[in-house]
Amino acid sequence: MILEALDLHHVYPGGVIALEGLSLTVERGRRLAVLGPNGAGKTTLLLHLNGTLRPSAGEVRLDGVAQGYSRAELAAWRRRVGLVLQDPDNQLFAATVEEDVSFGPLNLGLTEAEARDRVTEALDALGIADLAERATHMLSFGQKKRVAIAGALAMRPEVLLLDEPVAGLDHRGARLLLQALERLAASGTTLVFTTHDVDLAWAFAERVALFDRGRVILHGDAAEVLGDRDALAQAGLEPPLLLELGFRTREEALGRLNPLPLAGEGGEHREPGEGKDPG
Amino acid sequence: MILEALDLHHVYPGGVIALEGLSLTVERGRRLAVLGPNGAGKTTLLLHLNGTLRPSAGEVRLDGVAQGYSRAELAAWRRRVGLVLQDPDNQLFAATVEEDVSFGPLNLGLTEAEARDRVTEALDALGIADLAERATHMLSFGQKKRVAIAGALAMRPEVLLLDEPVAGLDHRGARLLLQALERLAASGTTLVFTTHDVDLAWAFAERVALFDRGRVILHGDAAEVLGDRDALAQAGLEPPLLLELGFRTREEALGRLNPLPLAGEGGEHREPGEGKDPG
Amino acid sequence: MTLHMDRLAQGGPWRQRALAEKAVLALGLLGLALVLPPWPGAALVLVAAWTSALAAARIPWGDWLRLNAAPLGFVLTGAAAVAVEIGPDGITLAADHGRAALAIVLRASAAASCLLLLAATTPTPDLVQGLRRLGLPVELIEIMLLTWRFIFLLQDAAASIRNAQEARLGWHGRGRSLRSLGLLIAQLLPQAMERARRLEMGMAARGFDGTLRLARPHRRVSAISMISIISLHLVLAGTCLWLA
Amino acid sequence: MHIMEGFLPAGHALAWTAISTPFVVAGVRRLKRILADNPQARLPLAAAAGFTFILSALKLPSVTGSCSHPTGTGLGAMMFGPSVMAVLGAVVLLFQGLLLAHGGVTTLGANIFSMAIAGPWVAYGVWKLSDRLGLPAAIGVFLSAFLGDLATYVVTSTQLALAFPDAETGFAGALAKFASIFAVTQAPLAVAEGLVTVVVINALTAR
Repeated sequence: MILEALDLHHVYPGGVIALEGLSLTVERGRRLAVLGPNGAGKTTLLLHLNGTLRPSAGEVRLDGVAQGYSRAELAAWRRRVGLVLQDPDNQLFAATVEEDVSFGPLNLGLTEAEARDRVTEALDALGIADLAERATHMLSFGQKKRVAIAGALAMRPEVLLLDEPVAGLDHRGARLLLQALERLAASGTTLVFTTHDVDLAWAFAERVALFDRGRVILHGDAAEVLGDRDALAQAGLEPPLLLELGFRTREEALGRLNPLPLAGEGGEHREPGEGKDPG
Repeated sequence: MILEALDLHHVYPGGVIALEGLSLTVERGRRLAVLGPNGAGKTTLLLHLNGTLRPSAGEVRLDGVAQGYSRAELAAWRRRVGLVLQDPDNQLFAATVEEDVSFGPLNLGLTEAEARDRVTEALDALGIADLAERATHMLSFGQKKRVAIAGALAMRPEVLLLDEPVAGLDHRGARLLLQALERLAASGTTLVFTTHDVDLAWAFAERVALFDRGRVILHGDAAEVLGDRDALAQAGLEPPLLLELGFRTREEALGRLNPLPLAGEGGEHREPGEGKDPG
Repeated sequence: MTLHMDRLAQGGPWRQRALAEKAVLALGLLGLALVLPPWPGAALVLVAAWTSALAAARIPWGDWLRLNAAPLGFVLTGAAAVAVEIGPDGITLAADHGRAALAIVLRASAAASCLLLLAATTPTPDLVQGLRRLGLPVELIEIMLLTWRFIFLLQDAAASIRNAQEARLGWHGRGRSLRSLGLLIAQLLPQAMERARRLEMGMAARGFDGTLRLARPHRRVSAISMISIISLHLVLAGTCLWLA
Repeated sequence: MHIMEGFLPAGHALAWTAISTPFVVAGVRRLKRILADNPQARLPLAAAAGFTFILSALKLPSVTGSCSHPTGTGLGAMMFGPSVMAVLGAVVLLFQGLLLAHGGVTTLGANIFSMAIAGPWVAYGVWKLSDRLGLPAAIGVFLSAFLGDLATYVVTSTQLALAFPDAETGFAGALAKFASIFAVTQAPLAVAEGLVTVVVINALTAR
């Protein structure tokens, strides 16, 4: 376990309660989906996990150590835990991609030359090396998303927090982004992402924390949490459709497609998921 | 047919081509999805369909009549064709919901009393009568979306154009919105909406116009267009997963769910879609 | 959405040239346009600026003409005022038969084309970084760089709000237009401040402590280019004095 | 109303730059103090400058049918204060010169004086005064924005008249000429700007 939230409470000025005794464990090297409906407080949680917001009660631990909120402690914390906001326009502030991505590394105290290496590395990791000199405001939405992630990645965080990473992306854009995240995960970065999309959680997360009204109501393996109809219903969500149809993984469903003829024609291939159906 | 676009061309200043010989027919009383990847020019198309943008070549016809761009003609046009943009924050500009929704009716020259009736009617249609006196900036995202639609609806348009209506909404929010749109369609309003989500198009549209790089490359019944793998691939999209799995409608898939046991258990119910599988 | 001028600067062949070369060329010409006698000085500068823009920087003709037309409204109105005199007989042509007005038009067109040459070949953030090297306070530079980003964010929002208002007949008629514009501005200002708040969160996550640290590519100044640019200035000044 | 690049003779351009510089320097000092106390203020300040720039790119419908844009000097002075407006206004004017070919660099000093100094201070003064006189808020806001806009136009006309005095009637004649020529477009715009600013302030206070 690398990151832990313990009994977090957060009340926004004006009395809106965002977190109400939230506890959560992030295991090192895993992909964790924080799943919940809009307005459940998912973003607020992410902002606590890197110290942007300070809880009114409770604490956040990194490697078992409760984190403090002094300037130096925050700097050390954020060096290890990166954050990518949902709207990349809230994240990109510099005129060009290169400049923007270099911001984090330079804040770490690296030299310009070192920072430039980090920029190259981060852009490569996201497959957008060709965008380096482009003006930020000329990028497409999908490109902005990836540049925003590169900006966090250039600080070489151990944990990367992503708020609704594929929201607003079309099929191709989402796939490109998830592939890049997959590579990051493979190279050892711990990923925590929020989503309201059960199908995305099912397709991409190893662990799922089900979130409702400021609390985690269920936390466990993706298949386990996403198979719990009642818990999902409590959070106003429905189980992933493919899981309901009897597939245990998205790959299984997709694997069935090629040999499976389109509706109306005959077919004989059977995948394991269907093999259990005695009919 | 109520609305037609004929060979529209649009070039943004600086030479970016958005529409390149686009033709499209909107049938009265139908729900038409304009389906395409991000950046294909879908929003630009909507802005042409109510006269906000003027094509560099081509024309838009309403009830068979080519539309002009004088102030009076535009007013008549927009009275009949309403537009709802994607981001509700750019759409709501008055302090309270009531005030915002009355903006259109008052601009139609209605009296305050008449405008108030229209507001009530529109809020009722979207199931948000209770929000009337709320401050617009305190609403949740899903509420803002519905208020934005109410604002267009209060002008009693014959056609309602919606840009990515459920983008950013969670499951519940999307369902509420689609139910409201369903009611509108049932009462005779023609709906045109853009989306990059094939599953949404499959679930909600009767007709689909497949859009790619400034042109409609395929237009027809939803099932027909969404079943055309090659055309979808050309636009960088994939067919709806459920359709691929052999269901002809979403209802069919959902209908199968209840009797179907979860994976791992036995089951005996068969739905028509599967019945065609001889295995 | 982008600004026309910016698109030219971002996409043009001179984007990769060193800032110092472009600045010395354009601002040098601009200086000459102001200090040399309008005839033939400004005329020579005009030719040099247009040649640089069209032949060397390869700005498309149509774009260049449109850019140069923008300031003309003011220049012609202002010059018209200089060309006439209000006397006892009402408004009459000035005693110099408008020669002073012509000189102003010539000088202003030449000077404007020099500035356009710089603006259409150099993205504004590059110029701002140049100002930093000239010693402007770093706080001011940072505000300018951030302002640049906000311009594009807010421009999109403003355009979108306006489209939404037009769809609900907000801009039909003068009264409604004024009201719509007021509502638009009132919607835009809180949005701008909200953006600022969120951008700050995103920057804090990357270790923002109040100082903007950015790595900028340095483009080397070519000595040959610099010598030719300065020679051009000298030749122009010399020709002008010799002709005059 | 921006004086275009190259319109002012070199001497006048220099003189106006010299006159505006102390105001901008004072504004920068104040800015530095604000940022020293609160480093994060960079973003709202930049947002304010970006907002002011966008105002000047919005079309303002005018009585004469010609479309121009609001100056935002009155609104800016009311929202952000006149001393900060001197700096933000200078930034905006520079960007307008570079990005919109509106104004210029040699005329920057003159334009800063009319639009980032005179306009905001007049607007601010009128606003405070009407408050003290107990005028209704809407009237105060209208007068402030209207007179702020009008002040920039009067100052610009004065700057032009000083640069191009009439051969016979001198400065006074030239001022009459410039003021009347530009009044055709500027006076209705000032009225429009006043009205729009009232709508803005009303809508903002209603939130």
